[in-house]
Amino acid sequence: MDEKPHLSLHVPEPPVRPGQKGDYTHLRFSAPGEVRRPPVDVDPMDIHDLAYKLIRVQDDDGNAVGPWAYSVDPGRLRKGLRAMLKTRAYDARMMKMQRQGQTSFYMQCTGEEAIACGFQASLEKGDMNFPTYRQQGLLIAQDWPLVDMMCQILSNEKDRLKGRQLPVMYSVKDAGFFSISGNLGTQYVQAVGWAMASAIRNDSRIAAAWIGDGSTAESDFHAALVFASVYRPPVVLNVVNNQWAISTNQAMAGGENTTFAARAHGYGIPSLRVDGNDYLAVLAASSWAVERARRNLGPTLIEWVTYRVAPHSTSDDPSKYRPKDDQKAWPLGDPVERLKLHLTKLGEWSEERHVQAKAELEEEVLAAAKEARSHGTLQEGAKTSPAEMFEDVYKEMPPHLREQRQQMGY
Amino acid sequence: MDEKPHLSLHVPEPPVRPGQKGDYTHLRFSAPGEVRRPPVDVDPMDIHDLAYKLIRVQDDDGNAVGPWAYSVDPGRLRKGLRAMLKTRAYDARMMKMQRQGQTSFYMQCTGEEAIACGFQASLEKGDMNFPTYRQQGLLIAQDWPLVDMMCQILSNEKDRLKGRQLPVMYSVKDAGFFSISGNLGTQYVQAVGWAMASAIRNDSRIAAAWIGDGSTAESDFHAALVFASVYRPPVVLNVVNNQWAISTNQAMAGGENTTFAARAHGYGIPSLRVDGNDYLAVLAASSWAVERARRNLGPTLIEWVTYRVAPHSTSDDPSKYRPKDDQKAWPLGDPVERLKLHLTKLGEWSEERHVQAKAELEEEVLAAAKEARSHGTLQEGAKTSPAEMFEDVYKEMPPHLREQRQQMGY
Amino acid sequence: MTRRTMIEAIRDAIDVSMERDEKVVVFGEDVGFFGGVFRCTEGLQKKYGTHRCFDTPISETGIVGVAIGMGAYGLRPVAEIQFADYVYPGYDQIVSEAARLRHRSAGDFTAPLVIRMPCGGGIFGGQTHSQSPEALFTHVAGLKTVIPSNPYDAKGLLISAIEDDDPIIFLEPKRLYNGPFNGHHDQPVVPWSKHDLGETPDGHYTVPIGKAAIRREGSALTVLAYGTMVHVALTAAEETGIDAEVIDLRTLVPLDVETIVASVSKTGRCVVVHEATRTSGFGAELAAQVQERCFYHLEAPVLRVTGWDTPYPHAQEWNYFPGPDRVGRALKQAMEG
Amino acid sequence: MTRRTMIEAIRDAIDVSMERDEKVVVFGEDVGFFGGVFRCTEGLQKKYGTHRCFDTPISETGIVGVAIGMGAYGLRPVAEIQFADYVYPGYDQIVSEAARLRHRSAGDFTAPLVIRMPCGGGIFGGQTHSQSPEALFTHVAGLKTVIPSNPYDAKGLLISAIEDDDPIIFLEPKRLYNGPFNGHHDQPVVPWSKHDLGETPDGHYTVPIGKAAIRREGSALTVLAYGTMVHVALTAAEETGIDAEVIDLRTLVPLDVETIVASVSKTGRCVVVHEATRTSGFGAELAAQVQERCFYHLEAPVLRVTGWDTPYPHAQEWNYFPGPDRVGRALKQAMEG
Ligand SMILES: Cc1ncc(C[n+]2csc(CCOP(=O)(O)OP(=O)(O)O)c2C)c(N)n1
Ligand SMILES: Cc1ncc(C[n+]2csc(CCOP(=O)(O)OP(=O)(O)O)c2C)c(N)n1
Ligand SMILES: [Mg+2]
Ligand SMILES: [Mg+2]
Repeated sequence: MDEKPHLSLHVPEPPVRPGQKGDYTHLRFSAPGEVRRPPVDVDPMDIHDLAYKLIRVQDDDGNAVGPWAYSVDPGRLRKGLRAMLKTRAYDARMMKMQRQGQTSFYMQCTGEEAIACGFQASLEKGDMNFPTYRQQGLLIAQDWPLVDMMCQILSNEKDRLKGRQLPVMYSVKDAGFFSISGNLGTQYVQAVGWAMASAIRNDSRIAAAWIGDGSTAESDFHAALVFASVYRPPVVLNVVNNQWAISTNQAMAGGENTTFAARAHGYGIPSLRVDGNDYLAVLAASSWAVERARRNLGPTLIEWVTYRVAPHSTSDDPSKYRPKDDQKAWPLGDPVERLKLHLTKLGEWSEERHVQAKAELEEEVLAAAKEARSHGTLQEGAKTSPAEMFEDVYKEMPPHLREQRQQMGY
Repeated sequence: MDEKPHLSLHVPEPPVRPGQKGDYTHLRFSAPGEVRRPPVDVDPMDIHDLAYKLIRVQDDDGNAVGPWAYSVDPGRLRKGLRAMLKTRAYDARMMKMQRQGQTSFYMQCTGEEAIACGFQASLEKGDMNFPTYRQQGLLIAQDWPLVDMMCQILSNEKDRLKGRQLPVMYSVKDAGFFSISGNLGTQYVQAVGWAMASAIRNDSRIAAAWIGDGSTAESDFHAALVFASVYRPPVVLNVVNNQWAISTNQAMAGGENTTFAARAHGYGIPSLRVDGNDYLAVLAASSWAVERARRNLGPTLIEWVTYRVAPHSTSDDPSKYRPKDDQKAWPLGDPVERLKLHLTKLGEWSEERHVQAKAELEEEVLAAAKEARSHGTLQEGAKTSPAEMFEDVYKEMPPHLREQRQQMGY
Repeated sequence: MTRRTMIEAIRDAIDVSMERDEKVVVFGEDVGFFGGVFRCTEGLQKKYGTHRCFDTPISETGIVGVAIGMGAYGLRPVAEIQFADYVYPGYDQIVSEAARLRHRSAGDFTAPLVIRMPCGGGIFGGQTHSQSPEALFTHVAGLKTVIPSNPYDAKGLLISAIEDDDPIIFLEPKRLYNGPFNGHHDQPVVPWSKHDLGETPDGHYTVPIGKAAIRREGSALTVLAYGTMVHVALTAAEETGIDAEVIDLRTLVPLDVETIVASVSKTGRCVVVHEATRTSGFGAELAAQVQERCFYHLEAPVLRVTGWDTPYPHAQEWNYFPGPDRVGRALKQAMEG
Repeated sequence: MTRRTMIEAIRDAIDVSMERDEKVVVFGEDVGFFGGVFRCTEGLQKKYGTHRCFDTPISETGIVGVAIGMGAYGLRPVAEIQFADYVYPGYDQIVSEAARLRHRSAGDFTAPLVIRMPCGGGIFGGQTHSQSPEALFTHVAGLKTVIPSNPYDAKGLLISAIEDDDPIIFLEPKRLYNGPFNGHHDQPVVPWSKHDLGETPDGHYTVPIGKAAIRREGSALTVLAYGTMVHVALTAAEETGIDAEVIDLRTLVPLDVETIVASVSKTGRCVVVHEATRTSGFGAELAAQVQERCFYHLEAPVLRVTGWDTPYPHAQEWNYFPGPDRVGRALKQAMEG
């Protein structure tokens, strides 16, 4: 009898842990400008290589280079930079309010601002995002009133969700921002369904689905790709790979031997892998995918490679599972700093304007926070009546809910 | 404003429908012997092309050709041929018994016999299959007593599953045959878990997961691939692409723009696409994948390309959704005829031996059916006591089930 | 008026709805070209095209998930789950998403879906073609759960369901598709064409969601039943000669408490019947409510006749199914209690 | 004996079990290196290695699915679902597979799993970190459902569950992790270190599955509760001064009917309390059984105090939670009834 080798289980680990030095040298990235730009009606089979490369536009000196660089009005870029700065100021303010006990919970998107802000810039009114909790940039980039967002965070009387939802789980139909679910992944396939509906109705509106690297492991991710593959609806399937899912890194979601962009291949869906910290690359890749959708060419999957700078949420402490200096090792830099460099290089921005813009935006955020707070916070001041809990469970309140509301004293 | 094009929904259709002539010319197949045979420890990235080809060993003249042809003892091949013939005779007999009302339901695997029969030949005792309802060949190829299988079909007093399960949902731990579930796909990920357990225990046993083309759309398929990708357990992930899933063809499962073998790429799992009607190719590919698993090299996905000759089940009528002569258009022939040709070419088989073997096997099946029937059928004769229904819900029967059993009068 | 089987009534309800509202779309496994394994959607793809009636991949997760997206867009999706036993991969989408979308978005988005699924046993389908999972939906706030017992109701309720703005679980007792099966599996079933409730109006009409129907008036005892069990209960009442009032609930949530309370207050006795497993079945809710609301009228405990707390067995199906004998015994017991 | 929080008790139960049986393996999202978002598995990967305690991808389908495969192989998997609210993607594997594997294979294969999950509200978690889905499991034949209310039971029950050969849903009321929360959210919680039931033996011991515990003897009325609600019920009894007998069910299936019937037969009154939504909650089963079995002893209807039939709201959490005032009112009502 032949000696059989003993099997063993492979359990992926991040390259480094607390106490060690941050290290992302295992990630393979392309040089800025290196990756080709195929036509939008390319045969998906012909761009499999792109899933293993990284579309980057901006080089280290702040120049836009290569085939994905295209001329953007500097005004649009400044708008993008302001959106990112405002998102960051917003996050900082909400963190503070959470620590002061004015809300129960908050989630930042620090380091990932370019993705949502840049993507939103390529959409049109009537399109629909199905975001995760880390895409506040989609709202901020379209200048959605901060006070409105904050009132949701504070669960106060002006909270459009009437205190029902966990903070950050916005829902703003008018802004093409679908109600966020606390359940990971579920909305990916809903976005596909929404896009199918648009196609069924011979409409021209498109959908954008959003998911994190960790959540691609959920079942709905597969369901979404299967349905997108079969019916070819107008949807952009975004995967935000920020390297982490709470305490586990992307290897635990199956990113060790492959990329998340490559997931699309087995479904015959074209995919791009893009530097998510490069605002110029985000703009370019987004419009490529949006154009495909709009022209009825079907779905595109985009893996946005980025880094979650912040803790997962206000309940998280990353020092337990990754080095304190982890961020320093991140090779793709900071999206704000990078776009600032590019604009400065173009002569369209400067350190002074930057400092001033930041101050203005922080001021704006602070003013909004003050106004929002005047409508109450989770713990103090005005809030929605508890009786509201019984509304909207159904369109019409059925007898048993009326009875229960009465029992509650309303 | 630019005119936006109207979107529309793409709904895949089989190339032909009832009333038209069968047509499979859209499928691209490789020539026998054409596809290379990589070493088992190949980098998965280096064999992506294999997922779009088709490993075939036997040519139209019955010769074994190309790198996947390897010398097999003709005795083993004859055993394989007999297993396939026996499976076919078994299916025919069970169909007859179903039509006679001796059982409620049956499912044939006509045309797909080579896959289960050939695969089983590469496993060892202790390994575990997680089959679907169309892998009776796994049992028959290891000479599992037909009477035992038939008693399950008849739900009689010797039914090892005590009349609890729908016919064909066998469970035979001793034969490395996991309890079949009526729910599609669920067992794919269980197989991965079983293989993980073997690795955790530093065992040498491996698992084989089975799923149909249609069922790859289910969530568990994705879960299985994610976990297989992450932990690299010793599992062979079989996808039996028999072109149909009840009334829908494989395009409806996402097979229109890609192959099921390609699904593995996005997970970094190596995959093969194999002519499932070519017993020699089945043997060769199975042992390649089994060797990988056994040597702790991790999972392999194999798409077996075949054709469902029979109706989906005894409840189905394929003339409603595919041409009557659909099978004739199937380009990969019949597995039994093909292996017969090869063995005859080798001088190891002949028309006479074939006729004799068929007759013998039909005799054997008939005798087994007679014996099985003597233990009762669904409608007549002995069967398990209804009280058995309350056993095995839990290991020990809890009080409420004892009470209910009493209420039933036992 | 046309005599229709339950299958024909369901098909007609969808047809009428598709005709009236082009936002109604219909899909599921084998639902398009083939017309569904129970033929409930036969001919609809031909009539309305592949944009409005189509096959889906075998993914209940996906079927419900895309239905929610379509509903949020503004369509009225009618999705079929091939057997209720296969709904579980779609359960998360139903419970976490469809049921709560309106509430969590404060009405910003809604999920006006109908999820149709054949349920119940009696066809030797074994444990994966026989289940009655209604209680797994009735526990979930935001869902409505409907289950007709005859062609007339099936058509009227399904039209109501499609027009309703809330997500609806629409259970179709498959053993009733062709006739009012009364539990005597050894006797031939009268076809719907010979049954009054097989008489269904052509065109559009509705049966309101949330209203029960009294199928048999009586003064001695109230039987609460739904789906197949309505016919079993009627038979048990006839066979025992007990003057039972048989209520067909038709909708489980929202429940027609008024009709139930009026009846039990009158009869003072109540038996609840369902095919699903007993523990935490919907019968528990019914028994709990009846004793809460009618305690001082009750002369005997509310009894439950249900499927046993085991998987639905294949060969012992008729020992599992709560047939007229078991129901009859409970009626007698309730009269004695 | 050591004073332990519920988290520590749970961790210790797993530790003891891993130490005694190398077939025990532990996994879930963030469970390995990090030790779980509630820290219940902290230190176990370090102690037992990555083969026995590891992180998983974020796929509840996969977590339960691989656990079943491991169980069938012969291991004793202890899987964590990060919040009970996220179990639904794994629901199909639990209901269709784990629950029925032994039965459908006639004992050939079994699924001896424990699926642990934090449940219940009270931490401002909103609708997706607050749910109590126990009734969705109690309806499923083949599952056992356990829910401890204190560290002593948590450890003893969890060890029993790991050693049990059937699949077990192990619900952990997260609001009790650090102390016996009594529903007065505006008062500080006594930590477990100051509570008798925080006292847990070191090493191995078991609390039997299927046995309730009487937490407070009384003769006027029986309160049936479990998890967090046990402490709320005790407080309501103190505060109303009603001589209530408070039963902590600990296991919902199989239910300790004997203890319940003995108590209600003695008191003649019963209030059932849970945090889950009311309709088809486990309280319905309890009320149904109590009136079935104790009808002639009952002097008032069995009342239910439960969460409302709405999603668990974030800001109105304390209006949703059935606190001591609402329970107290029900106790009084039951006494008057
Ligand atoms: C179904 C479900 N399972 C688990 C969780 C708990 N959870 C919340 S966020 C998170 C990590 C998600 O990581 P990723 O998808 O990478 O997104 P990121 O937080 O990095 O943006 C987990 C496990 C959940 N919300 N829903
Ligand atoms: C979860 C689930 N959904 C639906 C079904 C109904 N069903 C049984 S077999 C089948 C088709 C499966 O097709 P495929 O996977 O290609 O396998 P094949 O029958 O071709 O071998 C369907 C839809 C089921 N059994 N389980
Ligand atoms: Mg992430
Ligand atoms: Mg198939």
